[in-house]
Amino acid sequence: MPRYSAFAVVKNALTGHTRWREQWPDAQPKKEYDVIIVGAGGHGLGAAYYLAKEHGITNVAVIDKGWLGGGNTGRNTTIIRSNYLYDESAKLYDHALDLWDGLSQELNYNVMFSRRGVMMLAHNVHDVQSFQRHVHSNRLNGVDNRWLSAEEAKAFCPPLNISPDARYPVMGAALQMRAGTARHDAVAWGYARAAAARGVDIIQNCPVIAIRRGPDGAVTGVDTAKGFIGAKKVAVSAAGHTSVVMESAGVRMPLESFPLQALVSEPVKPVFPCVVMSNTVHAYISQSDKGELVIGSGTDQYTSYSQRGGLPLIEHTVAAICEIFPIFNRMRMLRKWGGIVDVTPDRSAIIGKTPVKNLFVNCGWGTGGFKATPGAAHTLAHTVATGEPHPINAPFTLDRFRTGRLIDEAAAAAVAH
Amino acid sequence: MSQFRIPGKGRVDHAKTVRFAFDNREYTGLRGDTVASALLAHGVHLMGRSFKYHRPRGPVTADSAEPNALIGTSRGPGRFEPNTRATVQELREGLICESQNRLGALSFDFGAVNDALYPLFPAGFYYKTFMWPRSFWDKLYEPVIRRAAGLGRAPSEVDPDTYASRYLHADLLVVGAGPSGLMAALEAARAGVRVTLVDENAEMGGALLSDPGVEIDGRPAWDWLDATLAELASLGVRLMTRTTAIGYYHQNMIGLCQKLTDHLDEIADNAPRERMWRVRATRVVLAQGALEKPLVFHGNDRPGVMLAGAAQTYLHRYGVKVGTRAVIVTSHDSAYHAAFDLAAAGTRIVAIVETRAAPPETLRAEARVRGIELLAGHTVTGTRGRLRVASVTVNPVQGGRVGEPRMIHCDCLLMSGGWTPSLHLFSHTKGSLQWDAESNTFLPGRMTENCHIAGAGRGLWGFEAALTDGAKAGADAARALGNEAKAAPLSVAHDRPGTGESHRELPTDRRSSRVRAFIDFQNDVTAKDIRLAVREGMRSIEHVKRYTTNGMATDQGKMSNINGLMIAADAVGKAPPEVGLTTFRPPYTPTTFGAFAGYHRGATFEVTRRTPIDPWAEANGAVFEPVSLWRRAWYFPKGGEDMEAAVARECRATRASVGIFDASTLGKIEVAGPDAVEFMNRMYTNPWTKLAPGRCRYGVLLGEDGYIRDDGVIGRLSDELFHVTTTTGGAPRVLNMMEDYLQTEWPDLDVWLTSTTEQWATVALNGPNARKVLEGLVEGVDLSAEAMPHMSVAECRVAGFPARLFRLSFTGELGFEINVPARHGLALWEALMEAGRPHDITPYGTETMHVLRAEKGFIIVGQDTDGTVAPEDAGLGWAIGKKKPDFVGKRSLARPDLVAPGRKQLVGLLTEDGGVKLEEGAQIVLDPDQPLPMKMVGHVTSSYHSATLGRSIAMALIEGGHDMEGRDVYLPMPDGTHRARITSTAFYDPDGSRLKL
Amino acid sequence: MMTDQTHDFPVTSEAGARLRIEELAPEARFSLRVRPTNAPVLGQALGLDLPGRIGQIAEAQGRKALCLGPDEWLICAPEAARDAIVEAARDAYVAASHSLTEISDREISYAISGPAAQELLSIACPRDLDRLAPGEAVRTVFDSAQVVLWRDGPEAFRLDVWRSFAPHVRALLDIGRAEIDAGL
Amino acid sequence: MLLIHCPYCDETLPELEFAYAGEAHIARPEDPSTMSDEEWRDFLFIRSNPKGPHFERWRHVHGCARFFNAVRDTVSDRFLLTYKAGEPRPDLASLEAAQ
Repeated sequence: MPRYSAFAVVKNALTGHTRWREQWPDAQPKKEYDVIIVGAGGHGLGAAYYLAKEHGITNVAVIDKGWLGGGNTGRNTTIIRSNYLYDESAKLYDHALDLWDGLSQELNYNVMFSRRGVMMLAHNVHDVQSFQRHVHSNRLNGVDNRWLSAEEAKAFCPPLNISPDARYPVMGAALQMRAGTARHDAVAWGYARAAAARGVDIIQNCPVIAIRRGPDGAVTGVDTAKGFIGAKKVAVSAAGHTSVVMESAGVRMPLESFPLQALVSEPVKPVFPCVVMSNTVHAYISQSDKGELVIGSGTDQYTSYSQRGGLPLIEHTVAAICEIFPIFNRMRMLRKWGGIVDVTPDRSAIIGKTPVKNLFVNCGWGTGGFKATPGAAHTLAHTVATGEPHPINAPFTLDRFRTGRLIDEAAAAAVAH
Repeated sequence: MSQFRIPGKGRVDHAKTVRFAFDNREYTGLRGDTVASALLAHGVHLMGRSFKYHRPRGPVTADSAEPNALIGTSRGPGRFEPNTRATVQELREGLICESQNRLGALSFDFGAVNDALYPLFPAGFYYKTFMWPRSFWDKLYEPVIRRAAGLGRAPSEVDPDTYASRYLHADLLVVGAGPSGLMAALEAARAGVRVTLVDENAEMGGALLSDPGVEIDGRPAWDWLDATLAELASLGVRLMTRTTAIGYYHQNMIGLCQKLTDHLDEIADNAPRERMWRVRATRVVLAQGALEKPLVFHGNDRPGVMLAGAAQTYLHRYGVKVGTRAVIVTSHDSAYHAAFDLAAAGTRIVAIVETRAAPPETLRAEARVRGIELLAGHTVTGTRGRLRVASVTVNPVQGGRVGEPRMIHCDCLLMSGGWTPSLHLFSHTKGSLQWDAESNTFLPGRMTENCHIAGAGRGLWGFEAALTDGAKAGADAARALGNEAKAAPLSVAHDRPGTGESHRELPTDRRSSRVRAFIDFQNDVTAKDIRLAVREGMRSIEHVKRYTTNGMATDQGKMSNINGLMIAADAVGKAPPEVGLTTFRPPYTPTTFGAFAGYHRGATFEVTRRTPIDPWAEANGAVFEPVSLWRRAWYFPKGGEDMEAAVARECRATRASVGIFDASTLGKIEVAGPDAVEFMNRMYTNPWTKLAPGRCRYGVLLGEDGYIRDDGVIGRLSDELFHVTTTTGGAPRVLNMMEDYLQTEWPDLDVWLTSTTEQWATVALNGPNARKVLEGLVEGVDLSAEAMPHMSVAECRVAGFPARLFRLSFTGELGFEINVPARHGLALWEALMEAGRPHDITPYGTETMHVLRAEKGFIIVGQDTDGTVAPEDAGLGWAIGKKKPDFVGKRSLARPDLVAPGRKQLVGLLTEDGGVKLEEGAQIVLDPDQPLPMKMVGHVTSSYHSATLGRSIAMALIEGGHDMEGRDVYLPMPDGTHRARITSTAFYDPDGSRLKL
Repeated sequence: MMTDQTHDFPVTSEAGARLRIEELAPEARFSLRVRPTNAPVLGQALGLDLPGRIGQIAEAQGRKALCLGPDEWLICAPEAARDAIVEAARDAYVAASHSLTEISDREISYAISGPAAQELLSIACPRDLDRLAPGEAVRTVFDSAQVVLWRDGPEAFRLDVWRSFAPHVRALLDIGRAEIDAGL
Repeated sequence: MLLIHCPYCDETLPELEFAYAGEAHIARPEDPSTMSDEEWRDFLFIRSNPKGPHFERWRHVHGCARFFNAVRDTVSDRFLLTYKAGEPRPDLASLEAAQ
């Protein structure tokens, strides 16, 4: 794989950029693989990369019903942070954050991870209690997160309205400085290129129809639009479509898929230096490197695979943004889109083994999967390769719904991811 | 009058001049002009700079698809907005405009250095660079990249304008008031249908406004238009101009954004700037016409290069010639008409460069008559001119070979690459698009909504075709609505039908490395970038779009998508539909945030619920806190007290004498019916059967998962009537949950639930003197401890009002809660204040309430519990009816993790130093000397300074806490580690003797 | 917000009485819940023929019964009739168990009338008001507030709003009226 | 914003009057104490989440206040049918045939 560098760009400029090669081949399926990963998003492609790199398993295919990175990887608001409350979550997301730190160099692909800081606003006494609990827990877990007064929050993010007369006054904020954003498509492309360079097949436009199991119940492969493909192990990392794929293997999941909407404004000159999240009013905002304000909203109330979403929710989200940042009232919305997020009862992910032998699953990321991408991929690869949980993903079992040992970030703090 | 404005021509008012400024220079235009038409009338084409290379740009369209001519517009303080389309913004007196994305002057932009270095910035270059050395990313590369962001500058002041919204229900909504839309609306309205017709432009007519020579039913186009609009109005059709259909949502809900004041010289008081309409239409006709495609050749982005249809619009609508020497380059018949009309208006048409070898003979003949040189079978291989096109290079093409170049001088180059149906709204419905190989366009396919598409939107061309098709769509819609309708025939004279060919890049004799043929003008995406993306493995159009940013500019790909797709498909070697078309996403054109927010701003952003006693609290200096949708009095500072001092005073006064508290926000539910007690037994953990009428009990409500959801005191008023109270925030949730079980699981129970939260105002009176204050006001009940013991309820009169009187206590003091009909709440409060005067009655707020209850170890659901706490964890095991076979959540309490040792349990916590008040949320460890990450065993849920006890107190959830009473734990804080001892949560009067007064 | 406590004076729109918004004086109101099979018993006791279709209103001797749900009626009466209604229902309880809960103070009511009344309601009510006939009423929403919306005539409506939501609803109505007055 | 037919009001009304209430036909067991941990988990948490027709519950919370059932296609978000609580689960095949 030719290395990317500024030098390579200059050199290729001399030949009119006609000599760049494809970043990953458009593979056709082989008869059998050691591992098939269903879903070519950041998580699936990343898991393939780590399987190849860290476990030497290269006879791997990543299969997607559409084009790679076309699901939630390419549709989210790219917020990356790790200031979660529970030890289990903090460890998982902080592991991801550690990997984010060197990811561009690791992949030789600039994913533009920007440590611009993520600030979460507290609007009432309950928020203050909850976020301070986060701050203290994070501090003792070695996770960066600190408490800001309203004035400090305003200094960090000048467009913020901290008037005490606001309907939702800012009573303070939790700031994780190491957190930020990344270029979502580049994450999928970078993993795809690096995985393909190590021999992984990336098979696009190939819907998986069913997971096939042998007489002993173990997985034998997948039926796809391009025919049956054998596999010793199968890992499903299909986000909103996980229930449907797992159902075909006879595994019913504690998941529901909801529409999630996001939008961008027209591009403007730099005005917004960080990421701000307000869980109380359900709005999340940052400014992209193109200058667009990137704004995320909550999920619609009903399950859906339509990727449409309703107008009232968007109206509410935009109103909330304008209430917190009144100077944006005359900005214009450029485009709005929808994704499908798979949500578990405790709003935490499921990563690991399933009741079916050699079938693994990575799902339930809800609205927060992007930030976990390297961590989820890395620990999923470990579990698939060794058949055992990684210490970091061990608590995120499917079995916790039987025992009641939930990791309920949402219940604990009414915090969206 | 400039040489470019034709006196008397167009739909502008030549008698009314309007002054405006662009980049600090004063100009005049005419009423009815857009900024673009007014500037063009002065010969100004240069209106902006592109995003990446800062190339000079002028308007390429005359409509909302404009990618280039974006300007900042302002009208006084707070009324600035960036990225406004100069081609859409109507002129108003005193309008101030500025160009964007330039370093220095518009005519000399230092940012254009990027243009010279363009070989270094191909599509996706940033993914390959800026990685070394790693530390440079944070400090150098990323800040530089971020500084380059954006086009215009963001507003910096609060918007003084207001925005409105409306719901609208229509039998038929017609989007687009061109020939098709007008006819659709007309036929449907004639059939008796309730029609709304909208158009994004300042006036209706669409293409008719740019083609006045057409005759319809024997009348000139504009006469016919006037008559049609008059008939529509007389039929009661709602006609809305300056109204953009921004999105097509589920089941024929269309969002419309109507601009109300941006074009007005003066803004009336209370006039909203824009209004968002949420229309629900039984049927929809989409008559949005077609978008003209640019041609793709080297230098196609220079100011003065414009779509031929746009030039025709500037001529006929605004009376503006876009140049004096024009060259036309086209692959479609329509551009000939623009050429002929311009020629008639005095622009010299130097040549028509026709990419087709054999254009229609009629057009050739017409060109010949006018003395216009027609270069059929030719290509354009370049343009020249620094800030404005000065010449164009054309070459013959024969058998695929590009012949010798010829340079033609001109001051404008008008292009047409044919037309593509505007199917954005249809695409929002997830309707399928079908590729039409003959016309090389996507046409509407399978419909998912009750909608019709008419005219150029489905590939038809020419006025007769569009009018006829619109009439048919209107009649079809009327029939679908159950009305009788038949489209009347129309006759059209001087029609301008036409056909054309579709192209990728035009053939060229230039070395490919030196060709810069733009596809997405704003984002500076060239044909070469698209081919590079495909070469690098981007085989889906979504990948190509994201890698090159083609189609992601503020025109949302209206100019670029189809050209990009044709070239990508060619590079991939597949048919266009196999490469796909990126999804069009709402809004159709960029839409003001304020219009989405509507009335939800400031005081009306969201409901603020206030109690009947709120006015008294406000008048008496209360500080408020938001609690769910309510605002509640937090504390009542006196004479410059801070919160701590006020709360300490309120606490002391209540414990020493009597305090008064507004508890009206508590949720209240009337549970009534023969099966009321059975229902209560099933819902709440507690047993209710033996609770006597006239008595109360503290109830705990779980979710089916076994965790605490809500709590409150519940009074039994009679055998078959309970007065249930809930937490303030929990009231709607609890009622919903109860209704759910009642309606769907136990519909056989004869019991009914009614919310009475707002029927009653509730005042809590607490303290040793509470009875003394109340006594004189109560009629019909004996308040003595014997007759009315702790946890009892009675109906009586208080201060002359009918009341439900509870004796209960959330403070540990003798306490009463008086419920009176809400209209009397304030009067009751005032009567109690008056009666309490001899006892120094002290009003207190939620903070004091929290402190007093914490001193007693009473929990606040949501603060001391967090959705993962079961009753035993919270020390509420006593509230579980052990003998009950079932209640909501009971089974979950037996799940493995809920019976496992080591669960977090609620305990009291006393710091070693009573002067230290712990932070709520502080984490607890057993070993303070361990390294990070530390093993945390719990956290502080509540913490206060207790004036009563003269020290701090806290409650905490700690793993296995119930077995750890007396043990010390540690709280490592940034400023040092605190030691604290685990205690019971009952800090004050643990045996409850004060309740027995 | 004293409008919570007292009823204010009617305010009419400047644009020639196109709109009149008036807070109404309190009356006696009850939420009646009873199984449909027992509804006639309660109807007889209250002197009203309880309507069976949601949205329908029965009226007799100054009392009104609005059917809000399959087993739910809103009973409105002059304040003087309050005690008689409570007593009549109590007497009927043995024959037909039910819940009659007084809610006279739960809602504030606004009368909205004039040629622009329907347009004013359309600022925040998502229902198609053309389909609400005079003499009918429904429970619906006005912005984020739940309301009971009565149509007393082609240009006459009444809104019952939970007391604490009333100032918000009133504020929106006032904004809407000012906007209609501005003529845009 | 969806349009929803309330089977009690017999009117098709805007979504704003309704609240979604999760999957339908998951009846609370008669005697939860007899259920295994697995069965109880299935009742509490396991959902079919189909891509296609979905049996679900809604409440006409700002209207007649009734909970009712619906079949909605989660791909198009279009309702195939709404019916009163307690009515039997309709046959999907005949429903789809009727569409």
